[in-house]
Amino acid sequence: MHYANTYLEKPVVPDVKINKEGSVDVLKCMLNTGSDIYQGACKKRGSTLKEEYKNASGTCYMDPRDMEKLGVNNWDTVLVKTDWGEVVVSAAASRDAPHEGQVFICKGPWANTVVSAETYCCIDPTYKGIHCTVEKTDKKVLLMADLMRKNYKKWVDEDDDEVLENMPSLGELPVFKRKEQED
Amino acid sequence: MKTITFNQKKTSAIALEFDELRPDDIYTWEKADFDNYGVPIGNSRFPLTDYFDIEIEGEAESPDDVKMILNGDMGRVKYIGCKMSGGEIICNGDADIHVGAEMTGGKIFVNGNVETFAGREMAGGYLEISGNTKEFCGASYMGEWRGMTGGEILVRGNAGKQCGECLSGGKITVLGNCDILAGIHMAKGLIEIHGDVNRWPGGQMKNGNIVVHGKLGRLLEGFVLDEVVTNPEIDGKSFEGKFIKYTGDIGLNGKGSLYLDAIANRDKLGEYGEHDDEYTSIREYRNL
Amino acid sequence: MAYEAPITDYDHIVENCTCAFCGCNCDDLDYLVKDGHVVAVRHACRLGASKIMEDLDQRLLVPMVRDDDGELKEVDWDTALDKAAEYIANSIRPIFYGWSETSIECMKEGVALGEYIGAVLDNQATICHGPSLLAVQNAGYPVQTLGEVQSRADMCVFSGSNPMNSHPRHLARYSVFCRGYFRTRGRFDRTVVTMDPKFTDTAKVSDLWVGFEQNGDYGFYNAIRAVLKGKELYQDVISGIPREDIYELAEAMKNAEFGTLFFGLGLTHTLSKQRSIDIAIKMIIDLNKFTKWGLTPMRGHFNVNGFNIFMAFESGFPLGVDYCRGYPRFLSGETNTIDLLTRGECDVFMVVAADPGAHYPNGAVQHLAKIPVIQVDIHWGPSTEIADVVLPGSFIGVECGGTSYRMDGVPIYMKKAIDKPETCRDDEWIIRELKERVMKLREEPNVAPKYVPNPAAL
Amino acid sequence: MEYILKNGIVFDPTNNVKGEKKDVMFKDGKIVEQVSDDAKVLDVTDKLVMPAGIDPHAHIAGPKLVVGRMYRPEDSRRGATQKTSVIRGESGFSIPSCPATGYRYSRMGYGTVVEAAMPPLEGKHTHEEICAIPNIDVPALPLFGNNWFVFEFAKENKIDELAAFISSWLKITKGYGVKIVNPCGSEAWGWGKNVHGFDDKPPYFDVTSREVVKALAKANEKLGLPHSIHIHPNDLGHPGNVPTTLETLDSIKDVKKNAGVRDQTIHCCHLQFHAYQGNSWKDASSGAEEIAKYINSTDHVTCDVGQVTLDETTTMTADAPMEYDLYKLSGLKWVNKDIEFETAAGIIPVIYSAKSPVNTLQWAIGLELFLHIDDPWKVCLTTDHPNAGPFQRYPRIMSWLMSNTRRMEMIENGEVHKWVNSRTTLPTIDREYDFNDIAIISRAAPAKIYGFEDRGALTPGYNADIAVYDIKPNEIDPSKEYEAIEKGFSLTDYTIKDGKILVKDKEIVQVKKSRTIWTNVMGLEKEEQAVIDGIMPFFNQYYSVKWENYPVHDHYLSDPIRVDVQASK
Repeated sequence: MHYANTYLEKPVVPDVKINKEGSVDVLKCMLNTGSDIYQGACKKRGSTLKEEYKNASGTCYMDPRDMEKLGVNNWDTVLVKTDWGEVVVSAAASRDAPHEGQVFICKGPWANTVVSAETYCCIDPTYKGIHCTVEKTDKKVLLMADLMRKNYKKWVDEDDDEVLENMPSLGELPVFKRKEQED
Repeated sequence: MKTITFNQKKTSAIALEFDELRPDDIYTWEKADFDNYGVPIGNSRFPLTDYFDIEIEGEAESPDDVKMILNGDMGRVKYIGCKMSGGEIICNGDADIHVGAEMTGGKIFVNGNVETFAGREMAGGYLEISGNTKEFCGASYMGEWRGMTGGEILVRGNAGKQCGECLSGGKITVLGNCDILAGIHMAKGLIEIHGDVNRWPGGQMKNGNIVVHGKLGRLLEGFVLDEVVTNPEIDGKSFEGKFIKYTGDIGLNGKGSLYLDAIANRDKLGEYGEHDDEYTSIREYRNL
Repeated sequence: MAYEAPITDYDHIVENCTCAFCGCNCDDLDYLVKDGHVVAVRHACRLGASKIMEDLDQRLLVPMVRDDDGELKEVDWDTALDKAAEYIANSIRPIFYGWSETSIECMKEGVALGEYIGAVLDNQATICHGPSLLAVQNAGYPVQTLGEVQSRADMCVFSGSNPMNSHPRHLARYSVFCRGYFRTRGRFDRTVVTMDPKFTDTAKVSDLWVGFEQNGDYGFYNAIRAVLKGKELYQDVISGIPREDIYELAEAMKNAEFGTLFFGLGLTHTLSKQRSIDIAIKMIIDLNKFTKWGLTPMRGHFNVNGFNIFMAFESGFPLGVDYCRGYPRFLSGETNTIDLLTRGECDVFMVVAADPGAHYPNGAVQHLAKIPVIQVDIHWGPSTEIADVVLPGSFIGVECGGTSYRMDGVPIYMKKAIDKPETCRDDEWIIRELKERVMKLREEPNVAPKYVPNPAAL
Repeated sequence: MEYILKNGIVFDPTNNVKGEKKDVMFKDGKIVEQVSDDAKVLDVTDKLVMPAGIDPHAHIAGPKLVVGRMYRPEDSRRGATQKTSVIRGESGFSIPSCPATGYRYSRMGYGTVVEAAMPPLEGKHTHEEICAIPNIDVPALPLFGNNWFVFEFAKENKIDELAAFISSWLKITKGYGVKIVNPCGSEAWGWGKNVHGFDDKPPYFDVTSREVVKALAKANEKLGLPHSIHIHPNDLGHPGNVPTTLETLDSIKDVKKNAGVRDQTIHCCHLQFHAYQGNSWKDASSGAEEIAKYINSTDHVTCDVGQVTLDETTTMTADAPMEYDLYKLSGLKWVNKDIEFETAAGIIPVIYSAKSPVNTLQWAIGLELFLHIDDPWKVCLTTDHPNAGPFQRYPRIMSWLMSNTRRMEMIENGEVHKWVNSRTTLPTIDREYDFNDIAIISRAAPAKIYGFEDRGALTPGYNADIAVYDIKPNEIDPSKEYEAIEKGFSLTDYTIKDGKILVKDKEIVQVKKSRTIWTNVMGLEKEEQAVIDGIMPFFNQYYSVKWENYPVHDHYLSDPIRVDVQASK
């Protein structure tokens, strides 16, 4: 059957070509999280295990000038650290630039790792306006299921994040024991 | 005088609710009453004696004769002294949210830190916190425009955001620092902050007084520089030193006063700050 | 995206379906159906279309229970429901979270179960517009239906909101581009202002972009209010905006014939939380002394407003309603989900049509990793990765009918277009089944909670 | 199941029963003349028995109520009570939650409450809330007074089309009658303006409120609906609004009544708010006597009072501009809700204080209206819940009406402001209501005004809606024992609804589902279709919902009561 297609492997981002090494190792930034259309479409379609979600949600949108400072190109990986955690995400040029000194990660498990759970008694956690640092890294961005396994360790006995990161991936499809498998 | 001592036996992950254990409720209670009492935890009740050893000494004719001593970590005990009208509660350890909320009389001393909403909508009495407290100290209930209407809160440590929200009377003293928006929506009363203030005190205030002895981060546009005053008398209390007095929040024709220590906040005065010893008032300086 | 030929191979069209994505609840969608599947959607935006054209790979089709190895295992409905009911019946501080992507009819069952067991019922407002509701409680709520905006508004202000990304049809259908009775030239008859620290896609189509600094929103609105009162500003730059621009903006707002403010999460998630909205609402109220102004919170999920409305008429409080003491109560910081989780107070968590795994901060999800989590949803998502029991529901507005409330409070009946997968059940049925099973397990009649000793759960 | 209420003192004004000791029998939900020996006997010897109460004007369900509850948690927490094995937890004082609303009306012996303002666009919401309210039957009145289609028909004086429009909109919204709120004023509020007086026009519309009201009254009578037009006139709450009110009432004295079930052609709600003399609050005084004189001299007008109860409450009305005026006085928190092409609404919290001269004046005017209008059949007991006070205060108002002693005590002891002496005639009135009068203003008259033919009386064949109060009418002196009166009317010994015992000994023992009552006009199907076809282009272009989503589907009604009316052509 022919379905209308709404998949999009990667969000469309402006071209950036950075050939130089970066001038700084660690960039101090203000982190905002929120939604954009790629993340929204992918999440609500339900494609959360897929590469597409990883690219839509696990991406740090940066001002090209900041990218130049760090020496990262579109879809290189960066490590974002805050007081609340750290996460490896892809870097990409922001469609909303210029906003030097501000980075944006769409909401999702990746952003959640680094945002503050403090509500200050006002119901909502603080998802926006968080001080963070961004640095270049060689680590890869984890798929959603792998990231959940690493972050929350609900079903693994392993404590070491290094080990968890390098465990076999849970993949892009649901993993569960089907009835017929038992029989 | 009847002294009732609660010695903690174990803590609970889910908070205990102490709203039925005010001096007003328990001044007549005997040992057996405590033994039979189930304290609300979540949607159930559990024997209070699972969590506390209760010791009772003396007799009480009225709630005023009661002295409740809570020993242990009360970080998961909510509503201590909530709605009490008399007596005394001494909490030796941290306390959870809503300590002294809606109290009308009596005294509460917390020797430790307190969570949010300490002294919410207090109408009378005295609450002293030796450590820090978090957000909404002396604030109002959601949507309520009449916050604390009387009584006094003393915080020896720091207070969190929105301290004294909708304050409509009474007095809050913070010996440490305050976070943003202290005295927001304030209508009456006095907030005295001895430490520094992050930003925006007195947002949308109608009336009342805020005194800041430390340094203020950022001031709202709604506040108009009124005068530099020396040794002012505010709310019947005299203060020593020089203060910059602002009036606000002008956005709603507010008549509240914000006093900033003139030495710590010299930068707020601009050029005048460099010459303030030479003039008796800012008016005089402006006229020159 | 490459060009795609339109879908021509379909059996029939179902007209006037309601989009189950954002708070716009566009009720003019046409579904193209073939062999009982929606193969294409007309009139929907990218978001709506992609939700309705769901990812079947990740559709939850069978009930599952986590086994001893920590792997989800397909079970029959009875087993899964019994397991979930057992968790709930033994809970002391359960939270039933979600509800914003299901129908009012399902919430009715949910509130009955929640009231019976003494649970906290909360919805996604707890991570999006919760502060807006607190602000509404402090300042008021001058709203209008979206048709009013369409027909009258000549000035639309989007603050901390990016509808081009999160409510793509909002501008076209209700607020900016559409032609209204008094605004016959559509976009040309309206002034559009975007207030956002970023030059967002919405800012790009606006006449004016006010890029106030991050966390500076309270100071900015305070300055506008002062200007509206006729006060002169003494700082040259307020929250990153030059003084002159603020004068100009205030003047423009005063001179509009009918203005509306749409605000989003940009205001609720920042430093001053509900106070940014509180003062924005007060600014709107002040503006009514000069001309007509209203506002609308840009609600995210299609029924997030519905839950707040529903809980308000059932219990008197819009969100974070705690039934644990046998009567409804609500206190921010005490009965809302994030605080309960970060304080580690919850012992059983049921998520209905929501995804806390995807949207809660780490600090809150950490607690979910320690307690039983029951998931009622249609897709395998981040929450499934931490769920102990998974109950596959059905897709409101596509596979099953139900009521929802648009962001402006207009009720919409979302009709059913196709049949649900055979192995799934309606959300309403699932929650009702759970309620009955929980009641059976808790033999006690429906009375005020008293001794139910269950220290094991602590 | 058969029951017999034995030896009660019955007041049933419709059947001219004034305090007779007699038995009331009912079977299978209906009042009957005779029951068998198996009937269950409920002994109510010497206690006050009346038909269950009917509230002709209250705001209990709908979009503005819900916003009120959402934004006033400080009110919701005031009435919180624990659930029991029968009832759910309650919350709220002036705007109780839906379950609490039903329970509290039941405890007061009420069986039917009219929801007085339903915006058609959000009719589904209103009905959804009605379903959530237990124990009472709720007819809802859709709003017509600022509807653009109505403006068009009224401007061109197309009464036939307007009649067809009303009849089709009653079907669409499942409404009972025609409600008009600040005609033309709420539309003007779309631009932040208001209309002043009865002959003002809203911007962009060449139609006056006089034209709208007259057209709606004519159309209403053309259809012969069971209820007359139900009007909230212009200039509510403004000093000096008496002329507007009188003009409004007088404007339709020539409209011929076309319904046998009722006597009036116009029902004016919360008349107290429309009876202020003077130019500003400084020199305001009571206009109650003048208005009462008019009502006494005519027979086409009925009213309810909207008595101020001197509590902290929440005002909510479709008269949105007036709410903004009130907001400017109090500066508390303001809700406004404009509904496209139909209406608007406003809400603010209000504290009616006996210390305040204005509030005292309002309190006195309400009582004056009750006492100056000679015929109790023309006046109903309301507080315009929650605008002038919550409905739980009805018993207190009854005690005021029954006791001149209490009224004078309040005036002389300074419990209320001294304006009561200088600006009102209240201190000069010594009339006291008796139990029969109370039964009229709280049951019989509302039933008559709404044309109910199944409730409001203990006539055989009627619904068994009965209230038994713990008051012994033959032993009590209401004038002196006003406290006992208030207490007695607050909690019934029995509330019986459709033959089911809902309240027994002051406690709710059973809960039943509410039902809505709506009017179905028959015989205009073709005309209705023509009207709908005519407005469809406008609807499709400008409404923000699809036509398919506009009507209240049957899904939103639980077991509705349909009142069929044959339209005269």
